[in-house]
Amino acid sequence: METVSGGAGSPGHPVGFDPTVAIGRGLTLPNPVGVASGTFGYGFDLGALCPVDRLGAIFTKGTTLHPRPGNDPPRVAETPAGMLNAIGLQNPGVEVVRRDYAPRWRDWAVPVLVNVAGGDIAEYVAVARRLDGVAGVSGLELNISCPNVAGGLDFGIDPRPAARCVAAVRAATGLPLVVKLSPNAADVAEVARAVVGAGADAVSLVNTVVGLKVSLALGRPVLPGAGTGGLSGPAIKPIALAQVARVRRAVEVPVIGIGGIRTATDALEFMVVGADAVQVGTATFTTPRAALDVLDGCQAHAERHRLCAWRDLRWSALG
Amino acid sequence: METVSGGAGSPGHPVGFDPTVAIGRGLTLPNPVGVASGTFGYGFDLGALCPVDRLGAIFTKGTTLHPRPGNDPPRVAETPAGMLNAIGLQNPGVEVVRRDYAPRWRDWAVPVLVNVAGGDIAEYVAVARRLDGVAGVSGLELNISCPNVAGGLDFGIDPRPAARCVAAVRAATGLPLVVKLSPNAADVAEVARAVVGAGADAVSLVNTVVGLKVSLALGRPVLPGAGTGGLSGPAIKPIALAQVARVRRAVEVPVIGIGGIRTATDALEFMVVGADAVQVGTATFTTPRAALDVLDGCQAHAERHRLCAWRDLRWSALG
Amino acid sequence: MTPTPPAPSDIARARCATGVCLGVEGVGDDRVEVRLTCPEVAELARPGEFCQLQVGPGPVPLLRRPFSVCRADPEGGVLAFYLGVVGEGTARLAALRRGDRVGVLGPLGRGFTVPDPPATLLMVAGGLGAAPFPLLAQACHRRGVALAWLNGAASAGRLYPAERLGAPVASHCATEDGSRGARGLLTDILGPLLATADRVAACGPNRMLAQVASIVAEATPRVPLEVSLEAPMGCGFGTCLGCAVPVRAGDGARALALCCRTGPVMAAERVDWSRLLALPPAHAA
Amino acid sequence: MTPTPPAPSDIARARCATGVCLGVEGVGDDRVEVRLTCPEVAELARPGEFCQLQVGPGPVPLLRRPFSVCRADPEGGVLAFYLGVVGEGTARLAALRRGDRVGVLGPLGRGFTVPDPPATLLMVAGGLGAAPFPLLAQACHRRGVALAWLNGAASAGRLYPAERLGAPVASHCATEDGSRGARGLLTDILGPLLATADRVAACGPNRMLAQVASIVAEATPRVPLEVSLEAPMGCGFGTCLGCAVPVRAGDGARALALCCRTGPVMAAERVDWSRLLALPPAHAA
Ligand SMILES: Cc1cc2nc3c(=O)[nH]c(=O)nc-3n(C[C@H](O)[C@H](O)[C@H](O)COP(=O)(O)OP(=O)(O)OC[C@H]3O[C@@H](n4cnc5c(N)ncnc54)[C@H](O)[C@@H]3O)c2cc1C
Ligand SMILES: Cc1cc2nc3c(=O)[nH]c(=O)nc-3n(C[C@H](O)[C@H](O)[C@H](O)COP(=O)(O)OP(=O)(O)OC[C@H]3O[C@@H](n4cnc5c(N)ncnc54)[C@H](O)[C@@H]3O)c2cc1C
Ligand SMILES: Cc1cc2nc3c(=O)[nH]c(=O)nc-3n(C[C@H](O)[C@H](O)[C@H](O)COP(=O)(O)O)c2cc1C
Ligand SMILES: Cc1cc2nc3c(=O)[nH]c(=O)nc-3n(C[C@H](O)[C@H](O)[C@H](O)COP(=O)(O)O)c2cc1C
Ligand code: FES
Ligand code: FES
Repeated sequence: METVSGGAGSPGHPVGFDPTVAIGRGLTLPNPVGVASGTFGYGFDLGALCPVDRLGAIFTKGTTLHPRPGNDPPRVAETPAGMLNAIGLQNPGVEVVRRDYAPRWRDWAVPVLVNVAGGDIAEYVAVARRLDGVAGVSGLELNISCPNVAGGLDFGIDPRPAARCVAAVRAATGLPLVVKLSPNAADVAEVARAVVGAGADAVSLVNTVVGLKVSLALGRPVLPGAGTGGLSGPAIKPIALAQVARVRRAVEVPVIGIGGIRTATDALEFMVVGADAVQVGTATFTTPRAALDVLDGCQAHAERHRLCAWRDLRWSALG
Repeated sequence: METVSGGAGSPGHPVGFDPTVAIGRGLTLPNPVGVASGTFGYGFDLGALCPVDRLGAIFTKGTTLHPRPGNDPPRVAETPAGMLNAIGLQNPGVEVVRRDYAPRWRDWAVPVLVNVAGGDIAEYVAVARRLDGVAGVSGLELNISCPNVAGGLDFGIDPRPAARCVAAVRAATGLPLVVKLSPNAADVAEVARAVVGAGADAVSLVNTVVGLKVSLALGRPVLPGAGTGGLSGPAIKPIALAQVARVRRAVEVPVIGIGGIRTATDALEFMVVGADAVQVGTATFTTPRAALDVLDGCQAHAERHRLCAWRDLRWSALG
Repeated sequence: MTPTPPAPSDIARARCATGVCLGVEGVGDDRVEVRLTCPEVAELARPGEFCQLQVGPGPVPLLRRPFSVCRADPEGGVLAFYLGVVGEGTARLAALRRGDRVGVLGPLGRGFTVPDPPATLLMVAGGLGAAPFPLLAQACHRRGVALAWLNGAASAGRLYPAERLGAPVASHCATEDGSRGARGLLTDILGPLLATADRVAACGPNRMLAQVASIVAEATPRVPLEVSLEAPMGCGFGTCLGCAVPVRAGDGARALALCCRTGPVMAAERVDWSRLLALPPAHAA
Repeated sequence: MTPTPPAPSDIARARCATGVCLGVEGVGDDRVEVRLTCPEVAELARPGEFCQLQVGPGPVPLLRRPFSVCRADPEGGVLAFYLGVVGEGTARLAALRRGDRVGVLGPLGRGFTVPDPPATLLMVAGGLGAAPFPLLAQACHRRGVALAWLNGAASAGRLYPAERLGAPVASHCATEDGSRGARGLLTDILGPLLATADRVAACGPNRMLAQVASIVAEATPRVPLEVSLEAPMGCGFGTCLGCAVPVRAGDGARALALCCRTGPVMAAERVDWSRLLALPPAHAA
């Protein structure tokens, strides 16, 4: 896309500023600011609190083959500058998504990418196959990194199973395929290389970091079961930035940065270390229109600094 | 040790409360609250700001065979509820430690454990050997997890090299050996099992998490080089608690919990998930006597709840 | 008598607004009412609905905190919240000064049913659970519904003053230390009061609500009971899926419902009390 | 003339104290002086030393912030700090109200040399770098040392008022917009002033200090120059090893020194200016 489009192409921008982000396989985001999986439902929840039309992309709640009720409560807990969640992939299942949700997405300006989760490769493939060619679905985000379901992490922290899973899904769908990486891998760059080799069009990171909160009064963890959940929010921003920088050096495909983004400055910092786009997650919970505020701030920055493309922000050492 | 000793044996405690923590090979800490490597120098820096005599243990700055000047500045940066450091193991080298520091430690009530670092196994072994039998040195903490020197992490994130390193050091010294684990391993429990199998008397965790801070104004990371540093402070407490719980299930040896401890409640939370002792790190920078405040608070808690041993705090599911 | 059913939680009614503190008034011992100018939300809030209040610029504390709307004056554009200091967030709210700005996201959730007259509604409040009742009492009174009030607390100074409800009520109370009313728990004196009520609305700790539910379930004739539940909340508007509470599905099967959308007010028979009580209390999250 | 050498940084002198805010006074445009009662530290602080001020209960902002002691009145037990709002920490300090408590850790670091009389000390201050000079000026004046004052800032409102130094000075200034004194940078008018000085003390941004150092190094006769450096600090007391600044070792070799123990005040020739300027500025950390 060479044309100037969307809000960022408004007066004040140098002629030729391109706010869009090409993901591949024909998918181009109108701008780099999306909303993260699990923090925006399927795009219907927030209503006027955050109108969807100007968003760069919606990444839906993690979707499995069959409906899932999720974990027992409590499911969320606050930590210093962060929160833990152990939702356990509560979702209505892929059939509801393709039958009820996708038709409503067709008229939206914003691309919707369905976040796909599963207990084994067969389930990932089954979900992906059911979404292939469904109008309204602009792409898939393969969640090989959910720490809150049994087996959910295994794909994400080891390059080989990650690649196998991606290759299988790649064979099952022609949709643009973003693979969401786990920050719990010992070497995220290795996993990134493996999934790109297996056919990922882009990678997104980070998913939540495994964490635990204790209630001293109860003498046990706050969350049920083993007590662990996924840590998100500003606390993990430095971890996410480090991993995005590392993955940027490892792969050529678009990188979507996630983790603790609350402000335009946060988002632009991810672009400095190589992100092509970003997702706003937990921040939406406290400021429902956080993603739009981030977008507005990024556009203002682009105007002020007369950028030609978001790429201009990139740290020179990353090439 | 069955006797009541130290400050925690003061009036108000149920008869028989034992504040000590046995580490093994004859080393017993007078109480469970130590100070973490790199945040208390070699015990001489803080003077009256934090008198050392009541501390449970001092873990020294990481010490290498030869003096090291450390990394170029800037070396520290603040993040949400945390900080990054990239000190790069600045230290005077093991000779100064054994010649000048150890003799001064001999008369101290607090056990001093020297944190040992190195670029390869031979260096770890050489440092350990030079400290073996040195009066004043109560034990070693093997830092196989420093993210800020080339090669420093390799040992810590992979069970096999970790075990090789520990076995080699084990053969070189009769001192009590604590092995400090990295939170950047994909499965910290596997590494813990490996190092215990190789002869570790205890494990301590977590070291810092790899993180990065960006300066948007400069268009690059704040820290030099690749821009990464080690994240510490309250932001990582949930990550540390999750890993301590995991390691507690994996090994039988004493576990020393580290990460974001500022208050007695924080320390007691680590004990709930299985820590036998704790280390106070970054908190000392803002409150020099933080470790003593933590100790006082833990003792008050033990009295209020009429504990017989710190073990009474442990979450029942951990056995 | 078919009571007006509660409106379903409608996110289209929620506003992300900014309130301005008018003052923090002490109410008895260790309790306050925080009053805010916030016309957008004041004109919409209904009894039993809640707001997510921002307790600082962040990122610590990170999340908003849920509070039942205690008063809403659409004419004056004023909202009030009743709270005690239990942690950092409530401490910050209690320390607000006149003119300070506070993020107000609301109204959220499903509130209490306002019965059709003639009817008597018994309002049962344990401790801070008094919060939603001034707004409910005033709505009922305007509608011609008679009111009874049963309030329990640790001591007299912790009771919510009945005269602050803003409507005439037949007032009963219990204190644990016996400093006012019956000595003991409010559930000790609830039974006899049920005979005079057509409907019960309750708010308080889960354990108290479970006991109220069991007492009401055993009474004859059985009166409808609505309870306002608590759960730790990530968002308050149905998106994070964090506030699940155990309920009985239509067929009695185990299910979960979102406290912030299906609740916080639910029919008592909908709640799966035994599973709810088996969970760690929300206030330990 | 052998000046009294600066005392080495002695951690035994540092106190971890709590100050109580006496008030925040505006000084010109966008600058304030924060005054605290803190007798333990006020009686110990010497010119050029600094304190680590706690800027909140934590954990955000996490770390204390370093500020030069601007005034210390041992009799009254009062400390003052001069600052502008550059981020969250300074914003919180500037917003303190009378009676608020502030953690004060200090005095820390090595300060400026107070010369032996008869002598004239030229004090060179860029922007917020004026902070340490009131205390230095008063100590010099008490000792009989004559003073000259060169102050540079963006505009007249940002200059530090010479009358606040609390000692008579021969005053010179430069503003970038020419609103007072010479138009331009203070380094434009420094050269001629050196002829009248026996010693120079400078504080300000690293880039300015480097220029001052190079002008002083080229002047004849050469006068001793001390500069107060900045570095991001983790602890302020020599333990975290975070505040390293590049220096020249005795043999001229590359070395590093801790700003908080060897500094913040160092002899200019000790500093490795080219490496210092090659680093990202401290204020971007
Ligand atoms: C729908 C709803 C309405 C509520 N209305 C009121 C009200 O009108 N007045 C009032 O005083 N309180 C009310 N609460 C409870 C109130 O939200 C909590 O007391 C508050 O969030 C605690 O915040 P904190 O920062 O002070 O405490 P924290 O520091 O977060 O924690 C202190 C204690 O409060 C607990 N807590 C945190 N969140 C919740 C929660 N969602 N529910 C219960 N406990 C929690 C913590 O787990 C902890 O034990 C309501 C809760 C819900 C879900
Ligand atoms: C020894 C010493 C003495 C100082 N004396 C004074 C003084 O008297 N008056 C005064 O106004 N300032 C002084 N400073 C600078 C002051 O410490 C910083 O301005 C302050 O820490 C910024 O805190 P903040 O939270 O407002 O900014 P932050 O939000 O932390 O950051 C805002 C900007 O200030 C920068 N900053 C943070 N720490 C430092 C630091 N240590 N040095 C320089 N910049 C920093 C940040 O990197 C950022 O760009 C001194 C610094 C040192 C090292
Ligand atoms: C409540 C909650 C639910 C989430 N659910 C999912 C999910 O279903 N699939 C997924 O890939 N990521 C999920 N995430 C992770 C986020 O998409 C995101 O990667 C993470 O929260 C880090 O970003 P943040 O710090 O901006 O929130 C969830 C996060 C939260 C907080
Ligand atoms: C400035 C700094 C220097 C450190 N140096 C070392 C070191 O030399 N060796 C080591 O094993 N850990 C080192 N650490 C890690 C700490 O010992 C500790 O594991 C970590 O900071 C987490 O604890 P905290 O959050 O309480 O600080 C250092 C930490 C900091 C902040
Ligand atoms: S609080 Fe987020 S769904 Fe209810
Ligand atoms: S600031 Fe910690 S050593 Fe200087």
